[in-house]
Amino acid sequence: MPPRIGVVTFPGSLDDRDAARAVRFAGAEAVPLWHADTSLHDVEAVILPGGFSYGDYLRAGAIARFSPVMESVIAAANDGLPVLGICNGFQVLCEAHLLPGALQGNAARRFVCKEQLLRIENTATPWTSGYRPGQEVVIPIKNMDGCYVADERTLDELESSGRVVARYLDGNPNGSYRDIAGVCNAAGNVVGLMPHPEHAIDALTGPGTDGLGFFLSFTGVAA
Amino acid sequence: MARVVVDVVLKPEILDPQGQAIVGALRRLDINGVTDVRQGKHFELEVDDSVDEQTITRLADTLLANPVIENFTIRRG
Amino acid sequence: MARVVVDVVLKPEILDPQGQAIVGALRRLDINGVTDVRQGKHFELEVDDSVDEQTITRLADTLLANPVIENFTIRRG
Amino acid sequence: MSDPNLDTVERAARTPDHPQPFAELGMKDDEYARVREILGRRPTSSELAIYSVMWSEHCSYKSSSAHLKQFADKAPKTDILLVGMGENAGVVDVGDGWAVTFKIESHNHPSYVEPYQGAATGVGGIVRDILTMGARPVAVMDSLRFGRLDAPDTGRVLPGVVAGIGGYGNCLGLPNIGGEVYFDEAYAANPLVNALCVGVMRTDGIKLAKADGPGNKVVLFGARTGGDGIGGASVLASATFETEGETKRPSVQVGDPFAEKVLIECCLEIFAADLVVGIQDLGAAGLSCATTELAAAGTGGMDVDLELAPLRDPTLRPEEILMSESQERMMAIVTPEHLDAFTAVCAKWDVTATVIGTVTDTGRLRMRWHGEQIVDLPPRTAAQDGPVYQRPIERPYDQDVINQHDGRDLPRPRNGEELRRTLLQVVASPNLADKSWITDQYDRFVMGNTVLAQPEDAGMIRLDDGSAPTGDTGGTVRGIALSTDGNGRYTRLDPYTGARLALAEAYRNVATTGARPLAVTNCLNFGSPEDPSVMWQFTEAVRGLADGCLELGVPVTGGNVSFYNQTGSTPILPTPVIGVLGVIDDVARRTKQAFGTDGALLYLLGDTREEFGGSEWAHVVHGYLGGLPPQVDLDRERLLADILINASRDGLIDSAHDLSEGGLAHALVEACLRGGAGARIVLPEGSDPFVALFSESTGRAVVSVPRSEEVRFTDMCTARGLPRARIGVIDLLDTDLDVQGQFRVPLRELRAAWRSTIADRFAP
Ligand SMILES: Nc1ncnc2c1ncn2[C@@H]1O[C@H](COP(=O)(O)OP(=O)(O)O)[C@@H](O)[C@H]1O
Ligand SMILES: [Mg+2]
Repeated sequence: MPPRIGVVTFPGSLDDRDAARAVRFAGAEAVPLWHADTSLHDVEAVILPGGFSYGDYLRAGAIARFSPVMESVIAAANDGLPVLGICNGFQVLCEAHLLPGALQGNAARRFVCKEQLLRIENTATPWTSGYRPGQEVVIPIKNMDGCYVADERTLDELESSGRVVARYLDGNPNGSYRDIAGVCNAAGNVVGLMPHPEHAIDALTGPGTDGLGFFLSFTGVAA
Repeated sequence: MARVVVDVVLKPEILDPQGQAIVGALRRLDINGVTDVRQGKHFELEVDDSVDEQTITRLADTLLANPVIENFTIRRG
Repeated sequence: MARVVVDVVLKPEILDPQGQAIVGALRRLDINGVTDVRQGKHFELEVDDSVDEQTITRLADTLLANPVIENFTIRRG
Repeated sequence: MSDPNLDTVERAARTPDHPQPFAELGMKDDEYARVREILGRRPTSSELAIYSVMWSEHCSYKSSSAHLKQFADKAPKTDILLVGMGENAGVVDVGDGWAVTFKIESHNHPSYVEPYQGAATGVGGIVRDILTMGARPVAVMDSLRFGRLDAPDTGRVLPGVVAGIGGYGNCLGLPNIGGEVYFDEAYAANPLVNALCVGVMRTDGIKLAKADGPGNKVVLFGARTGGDGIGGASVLASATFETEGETKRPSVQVGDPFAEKVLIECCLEIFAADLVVGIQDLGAAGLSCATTELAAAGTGGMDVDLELAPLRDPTLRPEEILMSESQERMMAIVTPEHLDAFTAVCAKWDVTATVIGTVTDTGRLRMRWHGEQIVDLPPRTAAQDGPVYQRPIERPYDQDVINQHDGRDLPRPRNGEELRRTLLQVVASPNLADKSWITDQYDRFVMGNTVLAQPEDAGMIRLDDGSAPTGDTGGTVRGIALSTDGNGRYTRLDPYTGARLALAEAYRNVATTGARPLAVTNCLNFGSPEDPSVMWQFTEAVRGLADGCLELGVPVTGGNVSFYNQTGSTPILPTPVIGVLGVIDDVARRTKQAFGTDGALLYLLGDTREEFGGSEWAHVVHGYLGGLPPQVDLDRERLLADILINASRDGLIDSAHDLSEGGLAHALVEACLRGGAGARIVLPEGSDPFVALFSESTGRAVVSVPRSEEVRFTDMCTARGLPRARIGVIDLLDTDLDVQGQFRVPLRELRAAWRSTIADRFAP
């Protein structure tokens, strides 16, 4: 029985099919979860994919956060269910206050799409345990509102408690404070990440396979 | 030193997808009685007293608002 | 029916690249005397008279503004 | 509840002499007279609205249709066309049960008035055309022309256009896989924004725009109707800004990409359940176009209660509703049995759907407004039997002068150092410089099927509907490749050849990636058809394209014409933009542009002649345009394509890059920089170094061949009779481009020159 990972589709989600493909690449079963459906169909983890849920109108993730499915995700996350928010999913997790801080418009005020070098700094989460501490990976980034911001106190606490999961190397693509590309909650089960590991699982369609580790980390543990 | 506020709103006939999305979300928050929402931009400027109305208007008209689709109002305060 | 205006601004400690870009553009337009610009959001709501302060505050606090980085003000007008 | 201001059919019959504003709506006297003749009375104001938009240049192609016929008359024999020209977009059979539909369309004037929204709604419009065929849109491309890079207005138009294309396309989740950006004074007040969309479906999934079956329901769904762009497209397409002034500009249409994304998913679910008889998107001429075209193509009649159309602005009059160009709307014909299922899917996606009418066999399109008859016309007269003009045609008086002054005496670099400086100048030319400041604003990864994207020679998409396990195992999978090309300078010098050159380059770009070119779409951007010399350019270009497609055996599947791109009496450079679609059996075999294999041998394929007419060198170094464009030899292009395709399939080459603007020199620079690899070049014996490096002769490509395959590769070229010259070797460790005996230039220096031009212009 391969592990079952839910992939949520909000109206305006775009990378949900790609996230599901990555889940299958990692040997798990991808379970589609619909925004209007409160049931999580007893999956063992949930991925909130990239995209522009509700057009990212008002603020990225601000409206998706109130979807019925999010009530269940929030409850389950607080009970320790592994949750990975990618790009728009990260924004939703911040809006839902499952993760600290917020994502603002890119400093350059332009959409940015590029292959980005990252360093994985926390390998204790269910989504990063497959990486070596400090491992450097290349993963596509593509966002309009990818600038991670939080007050100094929060940032210091994130750093001191090792909750910065990934950091941008050689060039900060969106102005994120302290080059932060991803963070996790205090328990470590909820991870938010701006870059798109689901687009780095196959050298044919991406920069390489560096992104597969996020999905293998989970299946490796659960399998 | 004075604080000048410029509010920029879409012209009434122009579609406002953002406002519409918010109205939609209100249902889910079950907040009733809000019949319409229009989203615009809000600018707070710090200006020397030397700066006159005209300059502010020119600034609003060229930089802060897109006169093709937006109107703006200027408030001192 | 009443018109309610909600203005949302970034908390002072949060950088505002949009505002900074405008300050930069001002120099290029050589408009002088504008020392700082902060960009926020401006919402115009049409609400039934039945809707009370509390509801509007909740709406602003949960939806229109993100309290983690933003403050808001409410005006009846 | 009778409305005193309502112009009903009955009133029209009673008041034959009531004056009507047909001229203001861009209608000529004889056109108006013809409407009266068709109806046997004066039109109601609503009917006038319908005829004026349907008979506009934009919708009726009245100046161009007589010439576009050639694409059908000269169409090559082929069995790959499942749907030909005339529908919203052509459909091509690419094998394995896959059908592909693609089309390119202009949104030029709106993008000048309001760059962001103009470009955004341009993408939205072409995507709906593709969706309407029953296909899932899978990628977009954008072909752009602006005034000089350093012109102040380019600083307003370009960032807005690019943000608009990205803002809309990214939000739809469509990868942007290629396009073009050119800069020339000639486009200063007339930027060109051409957007291409490609969609994929199973061959049995094709949908058509026809209202069949009396009793079937007419459903309007998607966004509500507002006052957007009332008269916009039609009025704009029928007059230049200058002559008609502000009033002819559209009231700007604002796009809602989220609404369109939801509409796409909603439609695809409806198609999958086979719930529609026919479907049509609402684009230019909105409801007027959808109702008349659906009725004309179907059983022939339709009854509509117009007041049922959901409105964003309740004050709209019926005439305005008919002309509104509000975005993100579709119209479907649904059988009564399927209506509930249809509305259920719409409800799931939160899409408003409203039955506004019924299909009839009366042969009349009848519309009522709160019970009163406001429209009663034969739909074919509006949708199909519009006016056709044979516009006067005259060769421009200055054509010979331009061709004779071929710039032969322009000073050329005479030694290695001057060649080196010329190279740095050419790679930094806005037309050839790095476009990533633009293309990095486009998502090229979304959907996970992008095999190649800019700056490769063509974009390539793996055919995978997401469910197909092949997509997951990464096994052998079929793919499609696309390229758009056009060169206004070449076309100005010789429109017939210019169109063939654009076709040849797009064809070559597709073959360079290993894909076999199959079919063509085109967007013809010209000045005013009322100017005989513009009409000459247009007819020559159409003839050139039709002949070229016949010679290459690739049919034209559809396209778009944009006239009136001019300021005062000065037209833009005639700019046919050609899109070519190709297919590749196994995307894993694709050929990339980058030099990547150490020691691989570099071969130049094709013949190099001394051809500098319209060249990038003459343009950027001397600001000169004159002479004749490069010759085109389409048999040679075909042969070159065969070699490139076979070599990629059999693994004989590690990289390939086509030669175009900037010649061999620029192609080498791009391939070196892309791979971060140096190269040692030995120019062919006895060749003039300047000509060898910068001539823009066509039918050429540079490939890298692993030593182990050299014999097989050269044998293949010999057997097929393709001239080739060994011109050097890749050296991964070298950090220079070394043209032996001439000059050496560090990649670092080339990259700096190539990268900075556009990025610095728009910094910060
Ligand atoms: N507006 C654009 N959008 C997307 N890709 C673009 C755009 N402009 C240029 N490109 C890409 O940049 C590369 C170089 O463009 P171009 O010089 O026209 O190539 P070629 O001359 O080989 O056709 C191509 O891959 C092209 O698709
Ligand atoms: Mg080109």
